[in-house]
Amino acid sequence: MIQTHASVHSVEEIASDIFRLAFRSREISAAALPGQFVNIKVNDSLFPLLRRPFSIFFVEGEIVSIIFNIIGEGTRILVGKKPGDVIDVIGPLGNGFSAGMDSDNYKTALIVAGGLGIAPFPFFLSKLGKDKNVLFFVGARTSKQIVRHGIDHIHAATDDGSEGFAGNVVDLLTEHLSDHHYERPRIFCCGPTRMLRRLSEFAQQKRIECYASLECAMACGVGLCQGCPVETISGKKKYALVCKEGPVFETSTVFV
Amino acid sequence: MIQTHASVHSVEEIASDIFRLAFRSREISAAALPGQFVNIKVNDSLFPLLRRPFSIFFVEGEIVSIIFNIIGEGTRILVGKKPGDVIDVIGPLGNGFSAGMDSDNYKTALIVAGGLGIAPFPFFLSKLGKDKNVLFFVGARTSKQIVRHGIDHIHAATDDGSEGFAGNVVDLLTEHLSDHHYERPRIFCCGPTRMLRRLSEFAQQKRIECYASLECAMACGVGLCQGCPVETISGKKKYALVCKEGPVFETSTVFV
Amino acid sequence: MNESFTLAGLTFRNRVLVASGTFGYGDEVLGLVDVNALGGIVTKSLSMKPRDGNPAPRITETASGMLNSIGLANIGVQKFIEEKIPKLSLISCAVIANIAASSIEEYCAVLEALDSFEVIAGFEINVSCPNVKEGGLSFGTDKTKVVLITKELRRRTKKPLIIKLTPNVTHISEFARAVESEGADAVSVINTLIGMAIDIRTHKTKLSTVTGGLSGPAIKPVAIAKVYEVYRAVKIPILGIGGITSWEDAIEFLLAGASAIQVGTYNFVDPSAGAKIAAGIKLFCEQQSISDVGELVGAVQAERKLSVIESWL
Amino acid sequence: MNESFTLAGLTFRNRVLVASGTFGYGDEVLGLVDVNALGGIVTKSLSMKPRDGNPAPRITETASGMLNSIGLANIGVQKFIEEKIPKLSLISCAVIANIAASSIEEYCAVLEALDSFEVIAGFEINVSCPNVKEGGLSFGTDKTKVVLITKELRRRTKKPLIIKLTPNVTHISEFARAVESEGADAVSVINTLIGMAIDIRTHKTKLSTVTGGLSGPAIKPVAIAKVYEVYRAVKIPILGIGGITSWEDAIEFLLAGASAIQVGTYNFVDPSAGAKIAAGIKLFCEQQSISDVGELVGAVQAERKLSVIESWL
Ligand SMILES: Cc1cc2nc3c(=O)[nH]c(=O)nc-3n(C[C@H](O)[C@H](O)[C@H](O)COP(=O)(O)OP(=O)(O)OC[C@H]3O[C@@H](n4cnc5c(N)ncnc54)[C@H](O)[C@@H]3O)c2cc1C
Ligand SMILES: Cc1cc2nc3c(=O)[nH]c(=O)nc-3n(C[C@H](O)[C@H](O)[C@H](O)COP(=O)(O)OP(=O)(O)OC[C@H]3O[C@@H](n4cnc5c(N)ncnc54)[C@H](O)[C@@H]3O)c2cc1C
Ligand SMILES: Cc1cc2nc3c(=O)[nH]c(=O)nc-3n(C[C@H](O)[C@H](O)[C@H](O)COP(=O)(O)O)c2cc1C
Ligand SMILES: Cc1cc2nc3c(=O)[nH]c(=O)nc-3n(C[C@H](O)[C@H](O)[C@H](O)COP(=O)(O)O)c2cc1C
Ligand code: FES
Ligand code: FES
Repeated sequence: MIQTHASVHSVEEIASDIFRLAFRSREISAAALPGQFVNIKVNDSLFPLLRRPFSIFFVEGEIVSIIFNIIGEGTRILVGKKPGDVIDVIGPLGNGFSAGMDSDNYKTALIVAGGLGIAPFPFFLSKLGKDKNVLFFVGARTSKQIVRHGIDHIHAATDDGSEGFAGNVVDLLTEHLSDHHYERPRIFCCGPTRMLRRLSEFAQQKRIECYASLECAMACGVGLCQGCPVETISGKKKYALVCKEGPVFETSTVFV
Repeated sequence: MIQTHASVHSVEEIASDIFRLAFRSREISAAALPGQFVNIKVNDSLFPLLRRPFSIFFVEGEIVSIIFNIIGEGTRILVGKKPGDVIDVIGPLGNGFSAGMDSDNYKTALIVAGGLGIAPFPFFLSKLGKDKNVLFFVGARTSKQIVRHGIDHIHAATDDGSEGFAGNVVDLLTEHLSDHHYERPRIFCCGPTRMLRRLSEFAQQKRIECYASLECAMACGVGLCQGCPVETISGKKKYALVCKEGPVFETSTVFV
Repeated sequence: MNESFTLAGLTFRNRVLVASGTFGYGDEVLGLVDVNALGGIVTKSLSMKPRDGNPAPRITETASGMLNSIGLANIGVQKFIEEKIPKLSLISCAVIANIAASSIEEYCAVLEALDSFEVIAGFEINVSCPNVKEGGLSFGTDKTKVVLITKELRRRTKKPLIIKLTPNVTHISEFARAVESEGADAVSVINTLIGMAIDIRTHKTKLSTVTGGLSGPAIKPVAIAKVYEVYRAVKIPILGIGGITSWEDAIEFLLAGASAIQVGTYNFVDPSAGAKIAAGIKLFCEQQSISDVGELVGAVQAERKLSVIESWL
Repeated sequence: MNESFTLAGLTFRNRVLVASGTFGYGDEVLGLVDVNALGGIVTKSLSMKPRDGNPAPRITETASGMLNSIGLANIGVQKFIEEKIPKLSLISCAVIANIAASSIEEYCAVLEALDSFEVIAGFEINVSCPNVKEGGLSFGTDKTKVVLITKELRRRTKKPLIIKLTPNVTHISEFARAVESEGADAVSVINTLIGMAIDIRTHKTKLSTVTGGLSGPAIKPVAIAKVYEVYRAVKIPILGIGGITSWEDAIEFLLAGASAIQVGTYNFVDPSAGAKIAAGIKLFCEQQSISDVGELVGAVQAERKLSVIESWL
């Protein structure tokens, strides 16, 4: 975890209303693991006050990138950054997917991403062992909002049916797995909480291990504020901190 | 007085650390009088919260311009504006110099500007009756900070002696007037309060009428908040409002 | 879609007013703003005699807020009657006269001077004023004084009587309950928070009066909490005030329990803010198929299932 | 240039501390931040037993501020002793243990459990906690309770005892005076303001606990006013807290009367803020030829020449 003034490399629209911001940081790029995030101060003013967390989308040499859509003030300011602008970044943060992905106990990675939940997976893919099979299920509102960066083949589900399966990505996965069999599968997912909950249920039924990257409001991102609890199912503690113990959790530990 | 979303025409450094921002507004350009000001919301965020007041520097066709140096958050944001950006402007505001300048009771306009106090005078000059003589006394820290826009000949005073008189502009004026005689003079001035006070004293001694444009913190700029009082010497009221009854005052009414 | 709101017989066209001291006497920006798009105007606080107000500096900006110490500068009730009432008679939104005074007698005298004018639809009482007789402590933090003011004024007018409460007390709900039982028709919540700022170069306070009133978006969370506290304590309507800049903010106040809202500081940034907010509320309700804005009042889902021990910090 | 500050025999290297609940137990960011550049660390509030804290959401952002309702989540005093004290023994700045409890007995028990550890240089008492025995009202708004807590704790420790006051009262200076006369060595001013926010789409409160604590730059003017009010009322030192983000803010607090300051929320934005602020104060004093930072304490020029009537609004 380091704090650095990073120079913006580029900002581009990589899918409809979805932007990619790349910045240069030797230290963060060297340390980053898939599923970790960075916490960005979008300007040096007191409004917006807090940093904004974003999954690490890709790392290429010293260039780290994130993707986002415009939600409020913070992302509105980010999208206006120009190459050479300086942003204050803390990262890499959180546990990342490593615990689940660097394991011999599975053969097939079933990646399920809803909307911006695609964010951690291009980097994930680039680091996944060559011995794994990968299936990529991507849900989006419409074909134009599917992020395809660094991904060869996707199984798409779109709300408007403009590409692939018309409907949500969990249904697509369910349907797909009822027709196909994969050797020792494991699910890796990121997206809206409702989607993650459904995947968790599905995975528990099918006895597939499932790892999800969660989102929640964060003040610090580094474990100082205790502001980011997720209720844990078992274990001694009632809550885990999403920023430190997560954002990736084995879903059976956080969803009933 | 109108409120408008004006399109930025240009931002340029016109003297060392002094910037000129020009925007397009048919209504404001049409209504503006020398010595009036505009009140600008520099962004559409809640920080900085209030508008920022700036004297009208020049009006050319539909283009209104202001000049400023970087003081804090507001001016820092303004200097980053690009052509085509939109700013929310209320103006023209205040009384302006008209009461003093459009008069047959004087022949020679002695303009005295300290630092950014130059701001209202290029526009003032462009509107001054052709029958008047003009002498322009400008004080600045250094030669590089003298704004010369639209002004043919100046009597400069610089703190570092890099141009003209080495010292302050009030001393320059005093010295100059001790050597020269001008027909029915009147002083118009703008600058730091200390300078205006000294000019006011000098003018009262010499029995020259003197009009000064004042500055003070303003919340609204239009008379709603009562936040901008200046103590008046005589008169029934203890205070006048700088934004509405000023910013231009005959100095003997506000300075002892 | 019904936007209107009726308070003790007085109907406001919509639930958006402009707050006292932030819109002059209603006539300053007539050329710039369509005041008839507002539910009502609350005047600058009026006292019996004209008041000069405090020396400069009277205002300073803070993070997403501002401090003021205007000192209740106003033209006095006589001049208000002569110069402003004729102009206010020409506008069609409700005009509420706000009264400030330094003694209970003065509160009564100002109210009586104004009560007969038809254009004055009601009164809002600013109790955040120093009580000169008793050493200058604010009336507003002394419940017995607030009760007394309410009682005396209630006897003197049949028009809607709104008491504007200060947030600078431990339990604002106690003040709300007290004025409710004295017959106040509504409470305005909140006036400014006490604040202060210092210039570190000169060591001088940034306001001539040392402390002043903090307002603007910075205080919105405090105001929402106070409105909610009062809403749970009284039955009379609440006029919610504090940091409102948008229709979203206004709806947040309605949900917390305000029956109507007042826009204060943001008028300085956008004198048309009130009109825009009223239009925004209307559009939102239409889109959400809400037939009466009043349905939103107090509609917050505050799940207080939590044990008390968990409820603070 | 002397940066240090001595409080009841305890010397802080400089006048910048980090505030309770905003810097964990001091060991979370050891790799990122040089804590030894700080005057001191105040720990997260500790209770006797571990506390889970409140359900999500616990935080939400506001204009230049944030609301929190962490619910005093902490590992409990035993685990603190076992796991944190050994780590804290390795750092050289002063460590102040902050204590929160739901009964007076619990306050005493936590203090007694910690008093013998050398690394614990002093105690800060968070009285903004619900008093479980008496229906959950905050101890901090009840002067008799605050007095009782101070008295009982004072008897039990010779180390510096700092009472952290809540701003959610009418006259904070009365609380400061009361704890001063019970022997408190200092007061911390201020804890968070009560605030609230509502999601207008879901109608739910943005914090699970309905209300929470407002902190950050938004509250700085309120904090400065409270520090100044307390400074005029007591002789014991004040630790100034509330919205500090820069050395300029810190100096504003010193001028208002704080002997030292604590950085809270801004640690979340920049965990090195405290160290940067300490360096900024040092540089400023050197440039201004100030030989001791203490010269700034209370040095505001508050010209209270104004008549009382002019001093409010
Ligand atoms: C670990 C983690 C990883 C994330 N990765 C991505 C990503 O790769 N791409 C992406 O687009 N978004 C991601 N998000 C969400 C992203 O942080 C928010 O979209 C962003 O903070 C919105 O800021 P804003 O100022 O534009 O919105 P505003 O709504 O103005 O923000 C107001 C406040 O709410 C918080 N907030 C708003 N939305 C969210 C959210 N969905 N989750 C958490 N806090 C929120 C903000 O941080 C801020 O404090 C991630 C969140 C977390 C916690
Ligand atoms: C009628 C009038 C005309 C002006 N004309 C010009 C001009 O032509 N060129 C120019 O450079 N400046 C002018 N000023 C001053 C200008 O408004 C301030 O420099 C500017 O507001 C600074 O904003 P900031 O956010 O950069 O600074 P900050 O210091 O961050 O501002 C903080 C607050 O202080 C106020 N403030 C700061 N400095 C001044 C000041 N000198 N006068 C009044 N308020 C201030 C700001 O408006 C704001 O509310 C004028 C002021 C007035 C009242
Ligand atoms: C410059 C200024 C002047 C004010 N004058 C008065 C006043 O005369 N009477 C009064 O009751 N409230 C007065 N107020 C308080 C406002 O009406 C309002 O209660 C407060 O500012 C909070 O709302 P806001 O955050 O929207 O501004 C004043 C506020 C400001 C900023
Ligand atoms: C997330 C968070 C947690 C806090 N936890 C505590 C706490 O456990 N004990 C305490 O005394 N104060 C706690 N506080 C209050 C701070 O110590 C400080 O008094 C307050 O936030 C004001 O300072 P600031 O504006 O710099 O944050 C907490 C504040 C925040 C924001
Ligand atoms: S965001 Fe602060 S502890 Fe997780
Ligand atoms: S700035 Fe508001 S009245 Fe002059």
